[in-house]
Amino acid sequence: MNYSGILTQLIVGLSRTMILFIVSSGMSLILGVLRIPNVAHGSFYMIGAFLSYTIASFLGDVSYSFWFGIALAPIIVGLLGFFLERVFFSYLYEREHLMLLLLTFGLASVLGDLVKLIWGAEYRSMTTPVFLQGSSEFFGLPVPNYNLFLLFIGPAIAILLWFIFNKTKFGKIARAAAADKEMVSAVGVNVNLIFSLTFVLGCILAGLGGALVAPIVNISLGMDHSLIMEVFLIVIIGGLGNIWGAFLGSLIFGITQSFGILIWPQFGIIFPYLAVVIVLLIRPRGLLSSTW
Amino acid sequence: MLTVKDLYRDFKGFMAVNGANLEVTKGEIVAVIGPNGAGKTTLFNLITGHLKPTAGIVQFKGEDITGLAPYKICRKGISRSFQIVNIFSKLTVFENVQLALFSKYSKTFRMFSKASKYFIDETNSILEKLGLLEKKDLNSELLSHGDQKVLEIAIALASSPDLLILDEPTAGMAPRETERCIELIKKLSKEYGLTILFCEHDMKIVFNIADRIMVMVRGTTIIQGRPEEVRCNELVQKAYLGDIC
Amino acid sequence: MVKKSIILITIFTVLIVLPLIVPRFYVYLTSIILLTGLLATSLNIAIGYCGIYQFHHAIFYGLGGYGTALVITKTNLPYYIAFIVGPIVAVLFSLIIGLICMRLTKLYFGMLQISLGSLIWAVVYRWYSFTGGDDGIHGIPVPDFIADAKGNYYFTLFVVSISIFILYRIINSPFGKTIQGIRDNPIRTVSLGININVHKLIVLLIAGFFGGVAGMLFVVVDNAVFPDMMFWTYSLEILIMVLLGGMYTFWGPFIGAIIIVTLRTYLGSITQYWPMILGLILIFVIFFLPQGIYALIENFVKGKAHNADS
Amino acid sequence: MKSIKNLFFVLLFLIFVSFAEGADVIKIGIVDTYSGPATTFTKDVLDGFSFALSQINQKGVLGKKIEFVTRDDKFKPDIALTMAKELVLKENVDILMGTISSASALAISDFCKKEKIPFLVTFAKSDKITGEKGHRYVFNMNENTEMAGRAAAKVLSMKNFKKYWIAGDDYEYGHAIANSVFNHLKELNPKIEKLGETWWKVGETDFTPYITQILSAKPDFVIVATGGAGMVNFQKAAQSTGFNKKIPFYQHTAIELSTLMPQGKNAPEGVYGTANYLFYYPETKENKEFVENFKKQYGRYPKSGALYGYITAHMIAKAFEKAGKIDKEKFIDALEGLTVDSPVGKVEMRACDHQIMLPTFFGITKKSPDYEFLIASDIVSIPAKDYMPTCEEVLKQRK
Repeated sequence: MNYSGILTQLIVGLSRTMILFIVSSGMSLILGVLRIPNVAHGSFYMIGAFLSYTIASFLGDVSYSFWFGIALAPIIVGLLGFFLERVFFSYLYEREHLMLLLLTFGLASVLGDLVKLIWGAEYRSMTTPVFLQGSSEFFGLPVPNYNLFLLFIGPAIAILLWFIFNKTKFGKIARAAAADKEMVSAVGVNVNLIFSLTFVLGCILAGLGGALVAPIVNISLGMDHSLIMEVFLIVIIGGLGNIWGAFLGSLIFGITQSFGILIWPQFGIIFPYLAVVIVLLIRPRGLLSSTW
Repeated sequence: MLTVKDLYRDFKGFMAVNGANLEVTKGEIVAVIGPNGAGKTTLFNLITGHLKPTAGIVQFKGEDITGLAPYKICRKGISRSFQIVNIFSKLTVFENVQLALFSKYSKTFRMFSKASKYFIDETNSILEKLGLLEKKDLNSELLSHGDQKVLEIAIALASSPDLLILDEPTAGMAPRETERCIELIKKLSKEYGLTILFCEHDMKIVFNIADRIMVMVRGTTIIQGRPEEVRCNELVQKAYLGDIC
Repeated sequence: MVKKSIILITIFTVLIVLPLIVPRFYVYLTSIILLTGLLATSLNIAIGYCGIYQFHHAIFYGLGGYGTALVITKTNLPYYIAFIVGPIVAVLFSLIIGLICMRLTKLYFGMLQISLGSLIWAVVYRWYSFTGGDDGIHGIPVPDFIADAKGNYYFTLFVVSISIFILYRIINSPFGKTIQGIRDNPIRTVSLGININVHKLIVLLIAGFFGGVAGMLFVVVDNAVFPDMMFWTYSLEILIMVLLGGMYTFWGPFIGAIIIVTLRTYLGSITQYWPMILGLILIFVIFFLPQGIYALIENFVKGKAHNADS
Repeated sequence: MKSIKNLFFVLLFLIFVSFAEGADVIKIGIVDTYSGPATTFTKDVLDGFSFALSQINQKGVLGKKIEFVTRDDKFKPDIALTMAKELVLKENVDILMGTISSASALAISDFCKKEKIPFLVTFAKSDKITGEKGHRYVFNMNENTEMAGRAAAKVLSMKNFKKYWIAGDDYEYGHAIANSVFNHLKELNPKIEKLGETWWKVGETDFTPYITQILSAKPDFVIVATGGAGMVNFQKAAQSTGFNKKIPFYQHTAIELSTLMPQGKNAPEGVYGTANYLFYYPETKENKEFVENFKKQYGRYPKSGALYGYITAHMIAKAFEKAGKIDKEKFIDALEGLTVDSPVGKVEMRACDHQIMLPTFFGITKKSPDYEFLIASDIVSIPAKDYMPTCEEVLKQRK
């Protein structure tokens, strides 16, 4: 393959990495602040995708239906997350990680089947919004406009999150609570509220990832399982709770994946795992500092 | 028996232990006192190998043990209890002590013989010494806080150490339990000739049982001497005790 | 004590005569339950008795199965070698993964193990020419005397009984008590002069070995191996069995395996919503039965005995 | 005492009745994927099957009714095998059928060989099922990859493409289809050449990077071997990059309803495809009737799966009638060489390798004023005998 081919390959690969980043940044928040290894995160992502499909097809073929989907689906997912956090997680923070992990696995199983009950087992498919259809030429090769849009939105989310956690009061308290929960609650902050909000924010990011991925994939059952392990590994190699770590981890994961397939198609899928193992052998606690 | 020379420990620029010196001779009870955050627990961790010193030397029975792994230091004959309760909560009282004996006699890799047949008498006698014999089949997490602290001493004792290090043995105890604990420490020293190094907040206890006292402030040793020497030392009073001489 | 052995002997007798009285399907089901019980018990040695976050135990189950299956289908070596090779492959990988993960603890240990395990899974899943890829390997021949349902049932019963006996001895040995000490209080154990890393590694090898034995038995009973045997979701399912039965008890995981396998077989065939049921069971157990079912039974029996006394 | 005696007789009666009833039905066990994306196809098999059964059961088979039970294998061979065991050992089914997953089909096939139970594969397309791994007890009720490849090669060899590119799902189905098309094409037209290959992982959702790679190589024609959900995804990516307008490509089942309907009017035009069934072709009385009745009952157009299910039901009924009694070995003897009527004309179960003989339709996607989705145009019908491998070729693989 020539250089321009590799370059367009890279651009498209990077744009897909942005979806991974958005979902894993949410996971990273939840794992970093609340210490929950949330297997149900994939379910939120899947629900986000199904919701955005439903919203878009409810509104029909109008230009703004896609934006409604992108705006509404994450919010509904966030509300669902808030409900679950209050009903289940909030009672388990003092227990072992193991219990939280298993609880989220239980929730993921239930949510997966609920999606099946509501939307059925067949896959759904939606089209890209009209103004993002078609493609732009790069070195004589087409790159779809939607992928360019994703390339723009990924860093935007990263900067937004950085702003929230470094410049706002909520962010600063959340970071402090991540480091030392007792200390923060001792100075009179409602830590439970902070935890709740962080969880909701994480869910919103998962839902947003789902809504953004909906136009380019089959929206189907099982999209939660295929994603969750990747997201987990990204967060682990990036460093828990570190937004830029999630960004870096996504890049490593996405790039090793696309180029692994180019180099050795049969075993392409083992390259990202290999990258994860190598990273963890060198830096067992992730690339970037996990204590923010 | 134990000599600590110019020990330093640096936590990212914060000198938790900043030139500590300590001398413990055989058969003594030595107390380490100092205000909160003076570095007492860090000092103990440095001695027992749970932390590695930045600089300085720890000698035990004339041998340099600086920076050895904790389990190796233990095998040299130093045993310790911890500030927070540190027992094996899901094992019975009997098994807690027995476990220390497995380690002492290097039986921890025996896989196919029954654990319950090992060291019954020895375990019982240790429990009897410390007054826990009646509770030996209880799950240790069901014991009272005081009993748990005593059990911790029992575990430490089981490896028949030459030097026993106790980190705040009476912390969180009710007055009656405290009294019992003091008696116990005295008894261990007198009847079994054990060398004991401990740290403690309660000055009454310290002056009651210690043969010698070492005072630590901001990581540094101010003085080491007999109780009456320490009590009237000007530096100590200024830094810590206030006017009680 | 006497009571316990009476119960055990009764159960064992029932298991021995079982194939003579029930239809073939139940014999097959019991074989699966037995080997899954061994699998859950072997995981419990690591996670329940030593506190190691063995998140990807299914890997060793799968390796045991694939080791056995590949020796049978790709070589002309005698069967008993295949039956030994499976568990040995599991132990070897257990050693490698253990050495790599040992530097980390708790959640990080579990996550690194999952990523290493997923790597092995991915290789097995992709290597068509050697492992059969996502098809797995099926129609694996086994010697005639264990080929029919009864034969492989007795073989399974025999191997599982011996394995469980060995595991029981290990748990009640000085080594077993030591690893429980490591679980309860690693720092304290170190101060007793115990090298915890060596002990933990041995625990991983034991767990891996018996996980591999369970995988080997699966080949004997089902004449097949599949990559899904070592997918991470199955690891979590084994964890659920352990938790449901009771993590800090010896027989709990076995009971958990009985319940989950039975429910899966029956409910899985009448409803498509088995995952949801499993999820609901799990949530219920976490909130209302954290000690597991075995503890519940034990309390019930003790309570009755107590009432009878007074 | 008397009441106990009565109870005893009632029980005895109930047992008798249940046995009598047990003997009155022919029980068929279906193992298939009813969760996950594959449901799109398996639901049609099931509906086609029960649609045919409702006709058959009106008069019965040998005075008995045909009943069926279903089990979900979740597209996993291990679950499929467990379910098959349960159906045979516990439910005592007479015949097994189903599976869209080739891995499941092969796993169940091995088990059925051991247990001597007839197994009718309804949607799995591996040619190993009746080829390399074929045996007396397994029948394939739909086309296989080898057949699909030969059919496509036959039509493509008449076109003027020289430089080919091969791409597909990196698993058995993908490789099998792609190799079959290309190898037979090479046989029919030795002048063609292969520029290169691209393989992606199964479940790949975004094909844009691969499409850009292929575009930069500038082949004349691309053979794309994707299955299941990949069909729609690839076509979407082709549409958004304008791939179909630059280089024509072939996908097996590209013209099928299951691929085209979800995309609505947005599907790419000009894609070459093959399919076993199109509800609007052939325009015969039988087909129109079938479509009309099916649509009345299920509210949608039948797809290939419905045809497979329909044929399977009629094959089973007719074979039992021919056998004259409920006997598994006699059933197999009867099924070999059996012919039934279907919406696509007469179809035959080939006796030598237990492979059903179906016609294949070739066409090119095109917008249609009559429907809300694209349909096939320029349809060419290829009869079974023109593209199936010969008995000798198949049996040689078995050894």
